[in-house]
Amino acid sequence: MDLGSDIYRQQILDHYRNPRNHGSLEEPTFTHEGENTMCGDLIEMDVELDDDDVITSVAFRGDGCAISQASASMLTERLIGMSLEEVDALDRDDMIDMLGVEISPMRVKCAVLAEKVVQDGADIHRGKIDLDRTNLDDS
Amino acid sequence: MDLGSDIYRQQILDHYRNPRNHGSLEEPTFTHEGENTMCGDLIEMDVELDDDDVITSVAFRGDGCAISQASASMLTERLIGMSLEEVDALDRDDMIDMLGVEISPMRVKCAVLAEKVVQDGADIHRGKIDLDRTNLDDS
Amino acid sequence: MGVTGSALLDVDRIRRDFPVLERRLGDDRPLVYLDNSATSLTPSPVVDAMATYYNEYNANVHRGLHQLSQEASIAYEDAHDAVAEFIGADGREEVIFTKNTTESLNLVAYSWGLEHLGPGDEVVITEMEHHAALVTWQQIARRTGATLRYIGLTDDGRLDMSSASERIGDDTAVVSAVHVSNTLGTVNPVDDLVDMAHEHDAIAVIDGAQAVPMRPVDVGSMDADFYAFSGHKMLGPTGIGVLYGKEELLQRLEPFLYGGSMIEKVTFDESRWNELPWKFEAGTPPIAEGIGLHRAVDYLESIGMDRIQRHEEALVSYALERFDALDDVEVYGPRDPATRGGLLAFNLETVHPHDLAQVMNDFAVAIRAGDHCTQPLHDRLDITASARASFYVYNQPSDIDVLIDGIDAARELFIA
Amino acid sequence: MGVTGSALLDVDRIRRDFPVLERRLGDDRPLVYLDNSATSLTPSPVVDAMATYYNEYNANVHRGLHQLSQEASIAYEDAHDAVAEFIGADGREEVIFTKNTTESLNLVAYSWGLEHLGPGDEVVITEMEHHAALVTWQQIARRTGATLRYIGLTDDGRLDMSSASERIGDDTAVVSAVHVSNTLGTVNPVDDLVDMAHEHDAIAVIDGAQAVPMRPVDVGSMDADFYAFSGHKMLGPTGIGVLYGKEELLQRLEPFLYGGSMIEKVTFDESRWNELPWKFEAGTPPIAEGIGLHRAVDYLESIGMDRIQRHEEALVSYALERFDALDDVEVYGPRDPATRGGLLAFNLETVHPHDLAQVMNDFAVAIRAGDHCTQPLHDRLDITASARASFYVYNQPSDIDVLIDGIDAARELFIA
Ligand SMILES: Cc1ncc(COP(=O)(O)O)c(C=O)c1O
Ligand SMILES: Cc1ncc(COP(=O)(O)O)c(C=O)c1O
Repeated sequence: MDLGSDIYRQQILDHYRNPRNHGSLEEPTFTHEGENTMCGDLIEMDVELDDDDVITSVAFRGDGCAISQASASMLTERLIGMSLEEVDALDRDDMIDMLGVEISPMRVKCAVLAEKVVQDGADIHRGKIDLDRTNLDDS
Repeated sequence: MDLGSDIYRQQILDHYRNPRNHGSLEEPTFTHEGENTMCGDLIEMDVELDDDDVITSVAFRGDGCAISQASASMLTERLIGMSLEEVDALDRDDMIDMLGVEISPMRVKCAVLAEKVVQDGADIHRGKIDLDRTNLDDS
Repeated sequence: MGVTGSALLDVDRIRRDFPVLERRLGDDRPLVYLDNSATSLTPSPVVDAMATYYNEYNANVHRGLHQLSQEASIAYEDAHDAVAEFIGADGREEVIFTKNTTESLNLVAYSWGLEHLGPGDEVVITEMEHHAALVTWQQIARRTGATLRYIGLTDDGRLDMSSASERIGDDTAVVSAVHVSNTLGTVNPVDDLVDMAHEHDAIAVIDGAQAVPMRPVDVGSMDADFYAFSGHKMLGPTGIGVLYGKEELLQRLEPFLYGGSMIEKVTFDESRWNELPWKFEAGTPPIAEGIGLHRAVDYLESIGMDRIQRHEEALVSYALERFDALDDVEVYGPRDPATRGGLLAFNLETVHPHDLAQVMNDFAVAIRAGDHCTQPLHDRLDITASARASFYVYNQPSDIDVLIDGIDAARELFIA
Repeated sequence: MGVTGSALLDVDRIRRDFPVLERRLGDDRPLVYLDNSATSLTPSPVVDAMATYYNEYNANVHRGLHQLSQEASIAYEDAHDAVAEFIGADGREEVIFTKNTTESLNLVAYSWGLEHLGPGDEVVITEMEHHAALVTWQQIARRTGATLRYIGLTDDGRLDMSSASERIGDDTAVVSAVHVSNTLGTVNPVDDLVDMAHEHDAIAVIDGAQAVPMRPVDVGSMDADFYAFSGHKMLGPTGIGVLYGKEELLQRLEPFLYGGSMIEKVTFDESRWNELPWKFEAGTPPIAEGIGLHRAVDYLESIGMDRIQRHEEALVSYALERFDALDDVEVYGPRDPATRGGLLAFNLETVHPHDLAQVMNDFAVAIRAGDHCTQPLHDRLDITASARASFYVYNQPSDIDVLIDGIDAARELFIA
């Protein structure tokens, strides 16, 4: 049985079972939370910036399906060292590429939740938007 | 072309073109009117009774399709000499038999309008029901 | 025969897609279907597309995770995109699938009307409205205390635009007008009506049930706020209608029907709504019907709506020419084929339209007789009923010849 | 295998009528369709009956005078009679065709609710209502100022009847309850609920979307005032639902949707309504869908609803037995197969239901994962989502074996 060849590639399963940067930061520059009500996926992310607005550390916690949690874990690894401009430039295709598997249209929201959370968090931090929490179903 | 073999039998056409007992009575015992709103058929009938409640004369006027007007004309011929009990006993099948042709379900209302008008008129006359005018769509 | 051949479609080829045209009726005569304004026939590709859904990917939508549901969801969502493009809407957010034009108009009247109308407000409609709009606005006006006002007609059955200017004013909250009248055939100047509504900050609701099947329609350039039509009149299945609405209006509008899949989040105490267009599609939607409608749109586009419009005009033109030669027939509506849709309501003196339709049936000609759901218009024309012949892509000039033969036979039968 | 063979239907023979069951998915595995509570598959006779309408007597109804319209009208009206008989209604007057259960319930809430509800009135529903009833009554209560009250549940997922006695009282105007829960599977004591409602002069509205497909239903003996269900869950097409209503209630009720064919007489100023059931069917109705539903009813009757109920019980019983052997699976709802419908919602510890459904899809098993349109019930159970397997006439014990294999594989994949 070769389920792994498809959506649950070893990598995703590994990140799901052993999430990287899981937990919270002592003194985050900003924290933001988002959900995908339809699926019940939840991601909360802490981000720490240096003086040049480059991400120095990041941590997340959450609840939900493998795609949402593994993509958050994978994203945190890539975020470190990124400037907020680079975060702004992330898009849906980056997330899907990063996961490295085919994502059915029904699950795209699971795959992009973590990206939206960090982007909205960064926007709020810079005063660009005013938002309590991200809700993917609103978009 | 044999259209006449079907619904527009010679008899019906004859009654439609030359309606019997058409017009009004000088001193009707009762008058009643009814319509078939959906089709726009209209029949008004005057009836004169003797002391035993037997119909001595009858006249009608109206507007509408051949079936409604011809069946009214044919019915007036049969009504003369009938007691009100006999009128009560008339039903839908009597009307269809009288027309002598197949009546499609869509046109049954056209065929029974005259019958309903005389029956409702007789009922009102005897105080059995209270009604302004017969409306087949209400039934 | 007076018909410009080049204006006509390749009817022989089109007819092969409509198996019902092989029906023979009565005295073994081939069916001549001239009741298209009531409902169009349905080509095999549309019937097949629905059968394929049932036989290959039968599932509920709303993004279930299993393969069949994914396929059905994508097909159903694609249908919205196809319809949006067909009518010039900005995207699927503006295209709500309902069950018919009637529900589409009720949706607007209930959701928009109950919220925005009150005493002092005026609802302006036309004397030629179909009951779907007329009765609905009449009743919603009654409930809200708003006043219903009618735009009158000219003697030749067009909208009286001076009456329109009088009726549409600062108290007008909504102007609701039929695009192509299903009785008079009149093509109304909807662009002007929309402009007049907007000048007075009213919304414009257009009933396109007879327009979308017959001619190119672009809701965007028309600038209508809402636009309603039915699948079954444009080669699609029964059980589906469309309501186009401007996105910003739909965003602000309260939902109409409540239930599954129109919500985003529900608790025992309150609910939040889903995104467009799903906010207005409660419960299991017409899935097979949406897929069928998509196929119908493809079919119409493969012919070309411009060419369909020319075909309709050519048939109406020929029919008017033949009717003109009969002096006991009265045809309602404008005379110019370029300003009317492909339908003709008429009366033969001395023969009741129901009798005419029945005689026609003996000729295997399907026409409609009655009030065509425009009773007040019939009152206005001082008639109780009329006969109506309406044409579509599979009709040909010889169908009109058979119609005229039937009229001649009926006259003979009833007057002889 | 723990399944009483005699309780099962002749599944091999039935499966031949469902071409979609020949689909092979993923790794060339045969489709195992366990998403019947979302929508059932559709047998060829139903698809064929609709194609026959389109290919042989495609026409609008409302008693047009031509042959095709006569045939379509009779077929469409007969469909009402067949459905009336199937559910024990008194006649076609009591059977309204809508587009789905959701519209049926909205019809009652709008037409009856907006007229009868006001501050001080109470609407009593259950904590296990589907959004179709829950959101609708919640919003209509909000508009009218009525209060919404919920009947609570027992720990094993049945209605708490002592809570029902407390909630239903003299202020109760309507009791609306699901017959068979689409999440817990619970078969509710609707006869008792109807009696309790009537004792307090309230009306009883029953959501039978999951009950009518699975078991004999007699609305007459139940004495429900309104009863709603959908065609697409009982082998019929999408795009059609049913609202049963007691004739005397429907007579007094104001119409919901306004338009053609629900009227008797219209003038510019006012309208009178048509007779039942047409008063509640505005516009062109779901004609092909009504004809398809008629055929679905015939199909179900040819099997026998008693036998279908026993088949469902046998499958649920076997599934519960297999689930019981897994100690990391939680099944929601009552344990006794005789008091539940043919569906099971469950969760596997450690595997999110969406992931489970996706793994199942690799096994060609179609299950649903999500909130099944009962979000408040899920909150009450303290879960965000669940997986659900639901059975119908073409399912067999081996389908459940494949389901269990999928669960085992998912566990291994995610926990290893
Ligand atoms: C119990 C129940 N009620 C109502 C509905 C809604 O049915 P529909 O989507 O056909 O309107 C469903 C189906 O999802 C259901 O299971
Ligand atoms: C102009 C017009 N509006 C509305 C309708 C109603 O359409 P439907 O019956 O599909 O709701 C019709 C069709 O009869 C129509 O011709």
